Amino acid sequence: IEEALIFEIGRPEVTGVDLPEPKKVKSRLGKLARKEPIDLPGLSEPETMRHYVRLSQKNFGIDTGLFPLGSCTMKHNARLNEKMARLPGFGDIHPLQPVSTVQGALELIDRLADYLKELTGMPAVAMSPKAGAHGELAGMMAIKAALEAKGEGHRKIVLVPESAHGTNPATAALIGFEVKAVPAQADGTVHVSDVKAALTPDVAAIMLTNPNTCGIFEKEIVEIAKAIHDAGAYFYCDGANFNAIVGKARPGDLGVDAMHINLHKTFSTPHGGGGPGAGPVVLSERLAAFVPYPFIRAGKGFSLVEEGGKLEKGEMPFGRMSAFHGQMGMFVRALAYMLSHGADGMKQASEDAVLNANYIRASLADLMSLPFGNQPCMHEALFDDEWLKNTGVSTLDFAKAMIDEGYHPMTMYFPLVVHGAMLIEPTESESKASLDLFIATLRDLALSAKRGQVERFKNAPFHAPRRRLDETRAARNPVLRWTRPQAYAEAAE
Amino acid sequence: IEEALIFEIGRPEVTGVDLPEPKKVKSRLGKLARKEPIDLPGLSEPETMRHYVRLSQKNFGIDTGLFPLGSCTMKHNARLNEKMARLPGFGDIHPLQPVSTVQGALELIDRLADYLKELTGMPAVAMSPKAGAHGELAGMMAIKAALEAKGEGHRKIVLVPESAHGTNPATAALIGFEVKAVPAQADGTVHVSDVKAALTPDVAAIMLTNPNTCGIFEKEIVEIAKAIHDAGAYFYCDGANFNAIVGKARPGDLGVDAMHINLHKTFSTPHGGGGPGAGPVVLSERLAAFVPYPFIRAGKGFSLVEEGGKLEKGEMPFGRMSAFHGQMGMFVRALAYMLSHGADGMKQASEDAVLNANYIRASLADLMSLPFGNQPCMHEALFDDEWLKNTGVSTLDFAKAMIDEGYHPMTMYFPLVVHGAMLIEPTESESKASLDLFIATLRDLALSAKRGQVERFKNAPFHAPRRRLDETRAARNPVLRWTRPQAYAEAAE
Amino acid sequence: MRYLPLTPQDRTDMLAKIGVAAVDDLFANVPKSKLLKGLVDLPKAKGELDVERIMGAMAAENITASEVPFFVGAGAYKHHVPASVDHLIQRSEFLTSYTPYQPEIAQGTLQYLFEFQTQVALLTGMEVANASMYDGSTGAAEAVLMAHRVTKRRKAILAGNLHPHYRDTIETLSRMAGDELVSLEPNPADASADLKAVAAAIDAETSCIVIQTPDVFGNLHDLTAIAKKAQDAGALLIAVVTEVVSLGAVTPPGAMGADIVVAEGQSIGVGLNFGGPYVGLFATKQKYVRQMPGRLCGETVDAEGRRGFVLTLSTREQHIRREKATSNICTNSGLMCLAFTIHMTLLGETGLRRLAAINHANACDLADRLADVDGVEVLNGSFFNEFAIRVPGDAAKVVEKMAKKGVLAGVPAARLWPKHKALKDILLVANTEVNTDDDRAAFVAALGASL
Amino acid sequence: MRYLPLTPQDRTDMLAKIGVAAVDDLFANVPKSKLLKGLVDLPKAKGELDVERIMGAMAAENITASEVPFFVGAGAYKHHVPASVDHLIQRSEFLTSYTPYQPEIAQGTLQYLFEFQTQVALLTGMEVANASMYDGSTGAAEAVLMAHRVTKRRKAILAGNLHPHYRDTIETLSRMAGDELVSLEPNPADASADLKAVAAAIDAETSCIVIQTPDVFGNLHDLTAIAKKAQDAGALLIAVVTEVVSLGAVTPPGAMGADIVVAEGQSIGVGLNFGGPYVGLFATKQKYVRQMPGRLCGETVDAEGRRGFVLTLSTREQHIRREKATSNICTNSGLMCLAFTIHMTLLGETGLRRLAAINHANACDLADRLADVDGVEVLNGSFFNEFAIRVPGDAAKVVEKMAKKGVLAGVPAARLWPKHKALKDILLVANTEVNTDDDRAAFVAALGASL
Repeated sequence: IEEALIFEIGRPEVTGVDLPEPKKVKSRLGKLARKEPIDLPGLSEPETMRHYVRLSQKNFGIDTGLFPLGSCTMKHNARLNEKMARLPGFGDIHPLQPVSTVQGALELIDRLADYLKELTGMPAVAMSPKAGAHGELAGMMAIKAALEAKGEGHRKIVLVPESAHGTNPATAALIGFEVKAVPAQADGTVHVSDVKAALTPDVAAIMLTNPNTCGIFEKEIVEIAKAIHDAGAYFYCDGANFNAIVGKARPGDLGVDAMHINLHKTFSTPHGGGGPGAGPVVLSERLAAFVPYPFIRAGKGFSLVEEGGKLEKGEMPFGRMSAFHGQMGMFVRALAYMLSHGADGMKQASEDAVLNANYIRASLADLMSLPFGNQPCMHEALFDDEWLKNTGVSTLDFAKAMIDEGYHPMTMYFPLVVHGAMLIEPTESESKASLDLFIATLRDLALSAKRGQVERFKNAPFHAPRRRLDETRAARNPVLRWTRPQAYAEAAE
Repeated sequence: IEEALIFEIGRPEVTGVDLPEPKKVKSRLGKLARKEPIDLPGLSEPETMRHYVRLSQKNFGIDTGLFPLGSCTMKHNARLNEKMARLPGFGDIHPLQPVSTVQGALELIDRLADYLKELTGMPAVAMSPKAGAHGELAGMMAIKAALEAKGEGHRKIVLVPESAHGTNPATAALIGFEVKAVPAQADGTVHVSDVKAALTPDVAAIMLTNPNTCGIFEKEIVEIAKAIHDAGAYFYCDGANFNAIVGKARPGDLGVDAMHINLHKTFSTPHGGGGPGAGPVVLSERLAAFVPYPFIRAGKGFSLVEEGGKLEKGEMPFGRMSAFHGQMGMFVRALAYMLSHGADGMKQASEDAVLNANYIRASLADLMSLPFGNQPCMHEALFDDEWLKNTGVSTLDFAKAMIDEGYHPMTMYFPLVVHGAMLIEPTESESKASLDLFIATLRDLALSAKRGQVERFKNAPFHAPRRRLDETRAARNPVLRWTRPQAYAEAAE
Repeated sequence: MRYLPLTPQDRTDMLAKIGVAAVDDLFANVPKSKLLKGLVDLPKAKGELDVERIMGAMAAENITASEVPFFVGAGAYKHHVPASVDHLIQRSEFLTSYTPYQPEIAQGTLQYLFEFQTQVALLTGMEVANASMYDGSTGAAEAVLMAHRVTKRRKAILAGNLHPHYRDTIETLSRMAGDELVSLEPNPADASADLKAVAAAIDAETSCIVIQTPDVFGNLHDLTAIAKKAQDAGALLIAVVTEVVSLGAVTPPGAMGADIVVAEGQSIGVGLNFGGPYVGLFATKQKYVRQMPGRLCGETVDAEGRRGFVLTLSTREQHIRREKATSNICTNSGLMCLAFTIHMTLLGETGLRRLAAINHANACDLADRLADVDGVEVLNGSFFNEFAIRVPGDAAKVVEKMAKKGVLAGVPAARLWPKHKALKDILLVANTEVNTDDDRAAFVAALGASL
Repeated sequence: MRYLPLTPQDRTDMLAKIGVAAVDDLFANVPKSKLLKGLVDLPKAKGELDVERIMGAMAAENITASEVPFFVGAGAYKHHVPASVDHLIQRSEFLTSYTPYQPEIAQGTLQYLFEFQTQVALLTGMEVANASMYDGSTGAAEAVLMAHRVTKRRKAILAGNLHPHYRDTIETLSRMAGDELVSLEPNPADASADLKAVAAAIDAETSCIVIQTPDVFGNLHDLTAIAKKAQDAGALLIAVVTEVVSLGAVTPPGAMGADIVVAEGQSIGVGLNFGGPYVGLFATKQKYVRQMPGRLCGETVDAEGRRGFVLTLSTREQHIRREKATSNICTNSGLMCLAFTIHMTLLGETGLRRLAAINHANACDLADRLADVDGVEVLNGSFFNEFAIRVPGDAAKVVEKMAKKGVLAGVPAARLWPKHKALKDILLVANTEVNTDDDRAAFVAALGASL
């Protein structure tokens, strides 16, 4: 069943919201009162419900099946967290209410901040960044501010491994850093010797993901941190994969200076089809002074420090990341997650995530190729397409064939350093039975590919709301909005 | 994708609910402490979510498509009503709390009762019946109580038209009445002459559905009521189809003595896959005295009259229908519906429901046969299978083929008085565009059947979670629960 | 009007297609004089905001179970329901579907009903269960009718410690149906006397005996002996359970020989809801299945041989059998079954037994605390999560006083037996996993101050 | 642990399959000394009931917008969101899905993004819109960067009546990126002076001017002339809207010549949430589309020729372009887009315009009432649903006093411009459809008593 666009089925005179007559008043809109119609379609409530329910049926989510998207951490989204975020005391308060009327909200943010600090072993955290990339930006801004405060504004180079998320170089470049690549070695990790070789006096920082995007813990991380610090630079850690080590190891203990935390990955706030995220960034002693506005100060009650507010000695906020206090709704969910799991549950979750990934690795290693050898991985298992050579099946084909088996594909072609990468992250939310079924399916597909049953892959998916979509066409002549069909427009004249 | 049973994937040691250690106490269970395991499987929360989400995907609902189930009134279920029912002030109060602590709840029930009385033109209502059939039972009990109070316990006959819902005769029989059929005439209605002919001195009541199950308003209803009353009997009206006339005509004005109201049909409380319902029964002056326990009395505050409570003059409760006060959760939803629609909206809803049904009738009348001629219907259009004669397609086949087109079938083979009946009730919730598409689909199917494309029908549905299911096998050797497969049980020993 | 998709133009176009001038032409069968001219005397349509204000104001007039120390039970219990349960039952595909008459597109509903039936059978220790009743009390009344069908006798005996509202529900139906009924007197102090009285009343006309355990005062009963006595006399034992969580801790009626088990399932997955909707559990022996009331879901296969589920044995039901049906029920408690099944699946064996253990332990703790209060006596020899206490004076007044102090203390026996003066000083007190030590301390303090 | 499906036995079996003895063998890359021996210093796992108690207690410490007469705005507004919106966005298929990288099984997300983009373009009067930004303020900062890319200049001019938090957000990013910025001074009393000052500041280096309408004091601005002036100078006009409901009543920036429109979409479909998550709207002209930041959804066809949607122009984005990307954004506000789109679909043309009319009328009513209060002056010549008043004395103290009387009166200008002593007596007051006559009367009364 096809579902039309609202513009095709809606009518401007229909509304799904009943509103009373406005009071009769003298307008204060002046000559700016709207003259032209907006041309917005309306639907009654039953039509709206059906339209969006039917659209939802064309989607795949964690609740509908295994979603092994490496680096994206599609773990269970508990409905308790949704319920908590909808408590009026959190959801129905305004960011600019008098501080005396939102003490509980400030307490919640402060509590979450404390938990994040404890879990990372870091002394400070900026809560306001709105997503992972925004947290990266805040972290790199803090580094820049620190350098400037030390009069070392000349440090312009940021070292980034080739395997890094694209956000890392993009973020560095955004605020004027120059990006210099660091290689990874055959074991998939960055070696301290390569870092040292790159460490010139104008290096501001290194941006390293750990566990890295190949799913491997950087085993020389402590040495790398030391080398960086010895060179007067800072260590930014991309926290996208923090979920592998929560409760097992603390970035602060490893020498990290700044790390953003994707609450929607590590602490399970829902991905919601692409957001909202939340990206608090924890900061080491060396950067703690630069936490941006606004921040919370606990004392007798909680106060909110905004621009112009009284600063304590040494506090040098570098500015502001966004209009208000950050993603409160996500804070509530993340704290509910932490309280629910507890110190014990979070550690167990990390272990189970790693165990699940290794179980998949070990169960597929005989059929699919591992670019860095059959060594233990962290929370995700990275395969390449070496094993598909000469089968006529590509990583993309393989991924699309998974759809027909009822699975969301893994992350494809990332990290870029691995050819035809397939990055599988099951998370701790999957049961062994679920993994066994998934493994069996992947083995069946792999054998099928090796047997040359190309048809099963080339035109897959066959059983999805859509067959393969023409992305080239979309990009060549972008149609980014609905417009009234010409014939219709003419007929109306 | 198949979804296993919880008994096949669950494990007794797994739980999706975290509970603290119980206190250490001296047990008071005595020798009745449970000794044997229950053998209940458990699932973690993520497994549970996925299991039931996936089960839901095998279902069809109003929100997913047109659901034209005649006599069942599948209208829009507003989510506002769900939200209201979940206000803690309604959802989190106990039926036996002190009456002083539930004044708002009693007020709500009293308000709903007033609205029902106004809409039906009746002076009294028993709120506690839990579903339509339960309301029927309450209504017939009131009639029985009234007869006994008058010393007319000898009246044992209840007249029921052949077209009635099965619940009518079942209810009458349940409390010792004998059922006598009244015929309907060629125009689909019951004629007063036939009623008069059946009216012997031992007739207790007539049970009539109006609009009747053929979707036609009983045009002699006032005369029938008069004849019944003249004979000293009572007029029970089955209110299943009240939704056609809400705000247009009042049963009380027509001479009805008792009528149950399906809140889940007329006032849109969700059907929920088969309940819960709610079946308040309105009562005329002649029956008002017999409203069962418990009932509410408004005065200075609201009081609840239960067994042993102080009765006012003339009150003669006939007993009790169930443990507590009725379906509070449904009351809240129904009142939210009424407040939202208002007097104007409810009238318009009835008109639109009738308009939609007639639009379908008029748009299909040339292809499909109407047992009572092409006359206006009320809220549902009744076709028979005359037009399918010699096509090799049955009503059942036709219905199953609708599934492949994305529709829920209409009610089939009911009412029994019409051969191969197809009873289509679109309700007021469907837009004209939706009806036009439905009509076009039905026309296409009808032409297909007439053209002899039997294959499209005989084995339909092709595109549903299941093909046709073997109901005979289910009934012959009923398997009503899961049992551990034998082999497994042996292996475990 | 937000719920009505038709526009005035649509209506005009549709009337034209139908071939009538005005919508009232479609109401031609309604006698002219009876067609309402204007609107009924109710308020006009309101937006969401107004409806929320009106209903919110009424809701605010009630004291909720979560906002005070809460000990009210007697057939409905305050338990914590996981958030995922309420989320799942609101999914459109469950919420807005109908009774699964078209099984090909209702396997979701049917499979959970099959899971529900199995869970109920396991819990009660019985062979089969149906797809639910309205609630426990109506289920009990249906059980008596079923026993009459099975035994072809028409006399039921109700134990004195059966919940009085269950008794009244059964009595009303029995009286109306012309059946015989023996209702025994309550006996809070000597619970075993109640079973003895039932045993003494069994005779050759007896169709069934109805016994609740834990009974309305909270006492647990071993039904083994009386089951045998009833069955020897050709009668059935109907066991009633109003607190289904108890089955996680006590021997189920099925293991003690019950022929029919009826339970109120509200405690699992369903909120208090001021009395409804609830969900009645109904289980029996395989041999009686065709006399069972209510809907049944059965396993079968589809045309391709895949397992599937359908409603079955509908030849017992009203829409086929009409006046010969086993009962007049057509709606059950579908959505509440789902809530029950999901919550029970989350609990599993481990969770349910833990939950039951906590309930019991908390109740024991309160009983111990109350035993120390001067003038208060705990009456029960055994109990699960509810028990009866005797207070000096009028228990109803004590409850009112305690309510004013912010503690909802329980159900005074006088509310359930208004004519039994001897029960005036008795209070039923329930204690579940939601009650904290602080709650119990508040109970003791408020009680002490209200005597 | 309810969220973790593995049993101890599962773990043992899996370790055996993997071929290691203990789970810590999988953490071998972590330096031994850095592997935590015990648990971090946080509380242990808690059940739902406990979590609800802890968080419920914190929630109860806040005064919510629904429980008092509420007039706080300045960039976030209290509106009523229909219940169906929140229901729909919680559906598993929306809530638990990811960025639609696999379009074949993400058409639900993609189609609503396409609907969203179209609605935003229509509302703002622009040609194209993206699939959302984090919020209005970050969108504004991105707009400035985009203008720099388009014009290849690096100097932005910010109007003085731009929301100070937007200004600070832009300033922070500009400073860090090494771009030039001119921030003008606020001018509550003579709003047209602000535009004149902007016009005067435009020079040949200017990349863009950033003007908010309604501005932070609520004044409406005709941007037609200044748009032309900017464009003549080779600069872009970035129009900022913090109250998107206003677009139902006023001429949209697109119709006045804006090159980029950035808006905060929170008012439609999204609650107050103490500041987030919100949804930034971002619209521009077709010719600038390849310089636009953020995700874009485009129409295409599938292998069978059926219409479908995909993320497109991703060659602008960080995961392809890395350090050459148009922005570093990867997450947008997907679920809030959905909320916005559903609410906007429910409203439609008729509903949105009615909603805007009510907002305006209510604000006019309050302004009229306040004009009658001794010593209080309404500063605005024009406004939509928010305006500025001058009170005798310290507005922040007045707000505190009014809060104690149960009225949340608005935002004192001093909170936004702590260093501008001249603004100390100014209060920003917003008024939406949720405010009743009683609320406004309460405002007037509380204000009178707090001066």
